[in-house]
Order: sequence, then C-alpha cells, then structure tokens
Amino acid sequence: MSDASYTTDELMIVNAARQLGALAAAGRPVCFVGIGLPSTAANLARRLYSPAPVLVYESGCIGSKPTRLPLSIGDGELGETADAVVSVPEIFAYWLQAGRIDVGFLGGAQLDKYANINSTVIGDYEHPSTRLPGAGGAPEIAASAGAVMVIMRQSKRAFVERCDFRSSVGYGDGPGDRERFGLQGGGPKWVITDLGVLEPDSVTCELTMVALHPGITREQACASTGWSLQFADDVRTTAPPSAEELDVLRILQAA
Amino acid sequence: MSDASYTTDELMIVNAARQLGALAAAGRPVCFVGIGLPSTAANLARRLYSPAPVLVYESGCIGSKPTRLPLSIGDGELGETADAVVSVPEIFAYWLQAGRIDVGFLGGAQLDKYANINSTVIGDYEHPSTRLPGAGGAPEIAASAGAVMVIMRQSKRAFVERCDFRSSVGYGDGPGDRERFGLQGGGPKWVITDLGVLEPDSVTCELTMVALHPGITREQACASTGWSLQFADDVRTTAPPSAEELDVLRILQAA
Amino acid sequence: MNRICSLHDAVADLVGDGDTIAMEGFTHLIPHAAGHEIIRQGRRNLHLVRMTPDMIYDQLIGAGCATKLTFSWGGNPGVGSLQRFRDAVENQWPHPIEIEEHSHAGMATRYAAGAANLPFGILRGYVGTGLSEHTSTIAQIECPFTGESLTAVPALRPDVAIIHAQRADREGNVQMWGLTGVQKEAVLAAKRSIVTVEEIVDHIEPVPYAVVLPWWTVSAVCEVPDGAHPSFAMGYSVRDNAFYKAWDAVSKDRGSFTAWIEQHVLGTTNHEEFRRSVGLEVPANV
Amino acid sequence: MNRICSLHDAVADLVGDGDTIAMEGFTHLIPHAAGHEIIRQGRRNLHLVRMTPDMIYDQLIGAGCATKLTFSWGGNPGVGSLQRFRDAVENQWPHPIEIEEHSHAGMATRYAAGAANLPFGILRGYVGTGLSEHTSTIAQIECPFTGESLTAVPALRPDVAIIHAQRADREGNVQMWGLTGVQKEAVLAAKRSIVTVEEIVDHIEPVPYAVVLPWWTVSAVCEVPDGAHPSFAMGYSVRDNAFYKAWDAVSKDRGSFTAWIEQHVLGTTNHEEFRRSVGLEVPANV
Repeated sequence: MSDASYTTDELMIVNAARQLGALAAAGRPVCFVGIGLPSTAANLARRLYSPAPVLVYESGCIGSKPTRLPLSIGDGELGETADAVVSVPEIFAYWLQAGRIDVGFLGGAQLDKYANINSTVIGDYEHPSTRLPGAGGAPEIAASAGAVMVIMRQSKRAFVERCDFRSSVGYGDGPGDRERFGLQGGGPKWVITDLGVLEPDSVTCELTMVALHPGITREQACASTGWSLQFADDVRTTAPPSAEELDVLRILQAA
Repeated sequence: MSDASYTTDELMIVNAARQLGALAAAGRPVCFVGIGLPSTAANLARRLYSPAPVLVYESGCIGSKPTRLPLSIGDGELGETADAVVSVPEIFAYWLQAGRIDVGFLGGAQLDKYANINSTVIGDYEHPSTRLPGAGGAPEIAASAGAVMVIMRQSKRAFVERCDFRSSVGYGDGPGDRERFGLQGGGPKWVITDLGVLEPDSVTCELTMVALHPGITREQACASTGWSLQFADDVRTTAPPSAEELDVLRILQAA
Repeated sequence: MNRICSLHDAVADLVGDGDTIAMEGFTHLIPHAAGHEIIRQGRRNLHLVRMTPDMIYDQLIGAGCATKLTFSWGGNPGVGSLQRFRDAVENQWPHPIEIEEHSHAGMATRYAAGAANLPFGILRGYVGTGLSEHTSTIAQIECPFTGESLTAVPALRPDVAIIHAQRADREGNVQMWGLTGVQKEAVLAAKRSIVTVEEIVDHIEPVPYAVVLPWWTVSAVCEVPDGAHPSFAMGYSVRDNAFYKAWDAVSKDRGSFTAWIEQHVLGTTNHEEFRRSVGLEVPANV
Repeated sequence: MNRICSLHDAVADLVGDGDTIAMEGFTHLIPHAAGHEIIRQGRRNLHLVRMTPDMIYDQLIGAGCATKLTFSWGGNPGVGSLQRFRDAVENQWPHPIEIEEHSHAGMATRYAAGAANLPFGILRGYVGTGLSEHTSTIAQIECPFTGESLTAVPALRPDVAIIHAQRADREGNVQMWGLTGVQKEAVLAAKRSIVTVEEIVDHIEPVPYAVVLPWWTVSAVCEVPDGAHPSFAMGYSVRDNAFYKAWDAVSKDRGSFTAWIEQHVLGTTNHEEFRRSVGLEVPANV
C-alpha cells in the first residue's frame, strides 16, 4: 500500500463508516463514540449516509452533530450541537446500561481471538511491564451495547492468543460465556483493521477474517495475527476508498 | 379565642415561623416544604428572619424565593425563583436522603404520642373506613430530615394513643426505636397546634405540652388529646401574634 | 404508525387492555387529554402507576378502566380526597381495585431503576412504617461492603408511559421545562411512550432546566394544545384551580360523576370537543 | 474561613495530609490551578480519586503528593500515556503508589451513591473482566425480587472534592455548564469542597444545561481566572492542546519533570505567577 493514495487510518475509517452506513440503511443506529478513529468514522458516516447515525458521547452528549471533528471527548462543540446534554452518571445508567446504544466502539493494546480487549497492563497486573491507561468506559460498552465495532491495527503484538488482562469482554473463553456472564449486549460484531475485516464465527465465536483490503494477502494477515487465523469460506476484498469518501473525510478532518 | 383578632391557622403559622426564626439565628436552616401551612410558615419566616431559611420543595425546587404563596407544590413561581431545579428522583436521593435538609414539615390525619403519623387509612388497611391520600414524601422526610416540625390541629380524634397506620415514623414505640430502625434524621422536635406546642420528652420520647397559646388551659389541651397528656415542668405561654407578624403574613397571603 | 400522529391513533395503537400505564406529572404537565382518550376508547383492566394520582386517575378509576393502582399519594392537591379512588377502595365501586402503595422516594427510585435497566433500586426508606408490612414490593438488602441494611424496591417498567410536554420538533424530539418531576425516568423506563405537546415547532431552542427526550426514545408525539388542563404547561398556561375545586362536587356522587364522564368524555371525540363541552375556550392554534 | 477566599487559604484550611481528594473534570473544567496549589503547599499521602486522571494528577503523583490512586482511565487524552503515573506504577518512583481500578460506569455509580448517602451503588458491569479479580471494591449482589445477580460498588465519600466552574455569585452559589461530567456528584459526595471559578458575579443568570450548586453545599469558592488551563471553561476559554502535547516531553524524564515543577509550581506563589512563569498571558481580569 506504499503507493496508495490514502493512509491506513483513512482505510480503516472509511471501512468502519461503511459498516455504519449498512446499519443506517436498516434504521438510524445510535452510536456510543469515543474520540479518535471511532469518532472520525461515525462523523464520516453522518455525512455520507441517510438516515445519519445518532452520536452519543460518554461525556454526556446525546445527538451531537459536530461541524468539525472534536479534539477530545469534552470538546465544547459536542455539547453545543447536542440534542441533550446529561451528566456522566446518567449517560452510563440511563443510556448505555439501559440498552439504548446500538453500536459501541472499542480499541485497545491487545485483542484476543475471542475479541476480549486489553487496555490495562502489559505483563502482570501487580508488576506490569507497561501500565496502560485502563478500562475507562470499555467494560460496560462491551457488555451493554447492541453491537461492538473494534478498530485496531493488526499485528502479532496486538492480536494475541490471550490478553494479558481482560479490560472488556468479547466472547470470554468462547461460546456461551456472554450468556453465562449475563451480558445484555450483542458483543463485538466487526473488527476493522488496516488489513481487512474480522468477524466472530457464528459457531466458535473466534474472530475470523471475512474481508481483506485491496492488495492484502492471506499470508500478510496470518503473519500479523498472534493466533492461528481462520478465514471465512468466502473472503471478500473491500472496495478501495472512493474519491467521494476520501473527499468528505479530508474536508471533515481539515475543518 | 372567638374574639381574637387572628385565626387558628394564623396562630399556628406564626408559631411555626418563630421556631424557624430561632433556628435561623443559629445559621440558615434548609427546609423541605410541602404546600399549605408549612409552606406559608416557611415563607413567613423568610420575610421575618435573617438569615432567611432556604426552601426546598419536593417537586425539585432548591432555594425558591416565591414572591407570592405557591398554590401547589408544582407552582411555576417555585421553579422561576429557585437557585436550582432538579428532578424528583434527585431531590429525594441527593438532597433529602443525603441529609442536606435541616427541617422537614409533616401533618396528617392522626398523630400518636410517639409522634408517628398516619396519612394512609382510618381503620383496617385492607378494609378502611376512610381511605386517605397516603404517605407521599412523609416516610423519608421523617427518616432523613435533621429535625421534623409537625403542624396539626389538636383534637381527641387526631391526637391518638396509637395510629391506625404508621405512614411515617416519629419515635416508633419509644426510646431507641429510631436507632434500631437506622433512621439518620433527628425525628420530630416540635408539634405546633392550635392549642400550643408539644415536644418529645428527652427521656420517654413522649410528646409533652411545653407551651400553651394565650388563653388555652391545660384542661382544654388534655380534652383535645387522645392519650394521657403530660406537661413540661415549666409550661410557657406563647406570645400572641404581633401586629408585624400578622401584617407580613396577610400581605403574603393576599399577594 | 408515524411518530407524530393524532392522540386517537397513539392511544389506539399503543395502549392495550391490561397494560401497565404510567401517566406522570407532578402537579405540572399532567396528561389529562390522554387520560380522556383512554376512557373514550374504553380500555379495561389497566394497572395504573403514578406517584401522585389526582383528578385524571380519579376519572379513569371511576370510569372502570383500572383494576390496580400503584402510587404514593392520591389526592386532589389543595382540595381534598379523590372521591372515585376512595369509593373504589372503600366500596369496590365500580369494581374492586388492587393497590400497591409506596412512598414518593420509593416510587422515584423504582422509576430510576427502570430507566437504568436495573431490576431494583436501593434507598433509605420505609423502615418502621406500615408500608413495609402491607406492600410486598419492599425488601431489605444488605450492603456487601458495610453490612448495613437498606431497602430495595423493584424497578418500574410500565408498558406505556404517557406525559405532556411543552413542545416537540418535527422529528419528534421532545422538550419540557419548569418542574419536570419524574417524567423522563417514566418514559425511559417504559416499553412504549406517548407524549402530548402544546405545540410542534421547526426547531427547539435550548432553555434553562429543560429536559429533552430524543425522538428515538419516544413512540408517539401528539400535538394537543392545553392537553394538560386543568394542570398547566409553564410558558403556555396556568393551573385552573377552580376546575380542580369543582371536581370535588362532581365526583362526590356516582351519578353526577357518571353523567359528567358520559357527557364530556364519552360524548366527545377529541380534546377540542371536550373543551367546548366543559365550556373552556379552545386555544387559537387548534 | 470565609466561603469566598483565596485558593491558598482554601487549600491550607481544607486539604490535609492523608486526605482522600477528588478533583473531577471530564476534559472540560479540570481544576489545574488547585492541583498546583496542593503541590505548592506540599501535601503528602493523598488518596487521589478521579475517573480520568490526566496531566494534573500526573503532576501530583510525580511531585510525591499521592500514595493511592482510585481511577478508571489514566492518560493524556489525544496524546498518550501519563509518564509520571507510569513511572510510579512500573518503577515506584518517587515512591510506590497503590491503585484501585474501576470502570467509568463503576466510578460514576460510586460517586452517585456517595451523593445520595448510600453505602453502595449497583450496576450491570465488570462481569468477566480482570477488574473483578484485581479490585476488592467490586462485589456481586442478588436482586431480592428476581434473583438476578448484579454488581455492587461502594460509595465514594472523599474528604474533599475540588472542581472548577464558570462562575459563582457573591453568596457562593456556583454555576457550571457545558459538559459537567460527574462534578456535582463529587461535590455532594464529599465532606468538604473547593470550587475555583472563572469569575464571581453579582447575579447568576440561568443558562441551558447548567448545573447549580447552592452556596450551602460548597465549603470554599475561589476566583481563579483560567484556573482550568490547559483544560478549558466553555464560554471563557478553549482547550490548550499544544500545552497537553508539550507535557509528554516534559514528563518523560524525571529530571525535566522535577525541574518543571520546581520552576513553575514550587517557584511561584499563585496561579498568576504560574501563568507568567510558563509564558501564558495573564487574563485581563486578574
């Protein structure tokens, strides 16, 4: 992709936005958005698709319609353009926990084959080699959102057989764990990476490569994954970002 | 009192306001106010004493400074003149239950000698002879307010040995019950009636007549009480409502 | 069904016999017009829920719509008793009514738990009162950290919440302000919801102390000017205290009550006709 | 102490060694100036509590003020790690720090329980995560009505809550708006509280989405213009993103961190001098 006319961030953002677009076509999804790639993807989808996704930020903004990309979760623009602004305790209790969020976004330092995520520590919890920021909103987004979309760069270091620490639960140790834990949300449905798209296998719950980006090979994907990566029977190739997608994204990021 | 230049309501309101005035002198009390006599008394005290009591209404108004007497707990004036307006769940959780209320007001159909109050049913609960409105905010006002002031007309029918139903707890069945129940507030401290003022005995917790209004005899008080009424060693006679108190009250009520 | 529709259609589509219905309002913004429409459409066996049932619940109970009432204070504020509620409890007229009685704090906790998708809420409450003895939906629970005993109450999850608000926009976003009570929690706790509003506007301006319910949390929005009467909508109307006082005489007697309901509610087809029938001015924007 | 006083006096009178301190702010309205004053006055053994510890907690930890941190997400938003926090956890520099780690939802529930004077709060959370295993303040609790298992977390009741707000009036009533996070709960949950404000005004006008803390819920109000910098106060300032980015380089190295604290915090006597020291304009109204 060295000669591609788009960056890997743009590639991931566009593919995440497309997935939101597919959901929008079936009725406007309510998205619980963090700052960074998810926020950019959700805002891109707001501009590309109709009905537009509804954006909910964990800082308490419901229905934000920012004209430029927010720099932080507490950006003033998010509150000024929101349908409602509520307290942080309320956003977690009445909105996320209540099951009012259709799609939550997560990322992290490690993702394992059952889509559990680590954003807490590398190494032992008591004596970590690297102390990461921590779980934040992730445990309850992973538990309660109707579906979760993960956006992460794919690498052997990040895509691991088993997370050093489980900050948020995907499918636990496999089929049946979400039900056993009493988790009400649907769990991770899509992992958008710089190499393609993974989805949980409907039987094993294991993350399986269902699409590769243009020019990416199965070998590259396997070499960038810390577990024995499985592929769907019919692996798609994603369409390259269109001129329109890139235009709208770049205007958004320049604003 | 047939030739008095004031009504029994005015007498009770003025005496209740004076008690708030005494508390105000020791630091502005925060009052949790219902509509009717308590609201009138608290608003009268706001005009007569400095620092003025802070009024909190269960409809969610904090620091209301109404220019006229509210007709109902949901009167627009209460919200327009408030320092803050919050939801009903919040007013009970963060303000009353949290112990932020210094004085709560209660009334009811029956009051017993341990200052328990009935506003639920006369007769048997399942087959009542009279169905009353119910407990409303009273149980938690009685439990959590720093102190409770009761305002009720004194009569054998209303001041009973034991309530038919305990809507709110004063001193339960006597000393130690509030502690046993884990109630955090101080309980009823003053009962202002048309005949005088009762307070709980410091040892027995039994409501005891500590003051009589001008012209009221001990015999009248006993005849209007359904239990064997005790009197304090030194029973005061309350001062009749002053011209200023009546003037301010009547202007308030006419507004 | 469109989100913005007539009150007739909203009640027809969203309120069923046997449903648990919460029509909330704390003196302010009480959805009277919606209550009349439920009586008009002859719903039966309703489980009515409300912190402060007043005149409109008295009418629903007297009209035979309800078989259960969950509440914390049932009266005609500033006037006295609810005569039809009393007649139902004391004399089983028009038929017996089951009651589930709580305190205000308990009801507020129950709605908040429902809005938060929790099966129960906790509070410091009820201990030592007769309510703990007579109401089965009050339990003790122990703090797992301090061992302290607290009170638990189950979440309220009504089938339908019905409220009145000042305004909505054309998308169905609802805005209310002034004293907004427990209405937000009631709507968020309910499976379905109907909001009557004073007016539908192109754009909602933020105002202080406003509560906003996004369109996707509301099932139906119906423009019903003065739909809270004799309650009020701050900024649009004032409370009709005379109407509340007059209700006492109308409702005291089964005959006069029934005649009133037949003439003014069953004998009219909508809120506009009801208003003419009881001699109220019809708002200019109807 | 007067309710309205200098930040120096508020910290001197209200913050003690060993106290549990919650300085809240969700990106917006973070009380940086108050944090500097705590470093300046050399408080030790503090138990710091915050949902999103960022630069100011990094400074407090690096300066050796804290021996415990209770939190849910500790990072420099949009930049990366908190270097001093990492150095304390990974290498016990300047000394070991105990951590008590929760999720955002759990921390919000804990503050809300504290504000409501409940010993614990309940939520659907943590199940299946490593937090349940490593954090002792997470327990399971059973619904007494449905038997369902939920998570309980103990209330947070800090000794002192410290927040920054847009304004206060001369009585000490505090108003903040925009994103107000968990600050109201933090103040109501705490035994004492300090609020720094952009300005003190004669009269507070209500504005949409404002949170008001009445004077009698706040221990001290201090006028500290731009006291949130490099965070911001909506309506008064914008976030200084460059300052956040620059912090990464300053804080990466123990020596450069210590030099920075000595020069700009310990070497100054108040927020105005701090601003001059780091090359920021001093607001006109100081």
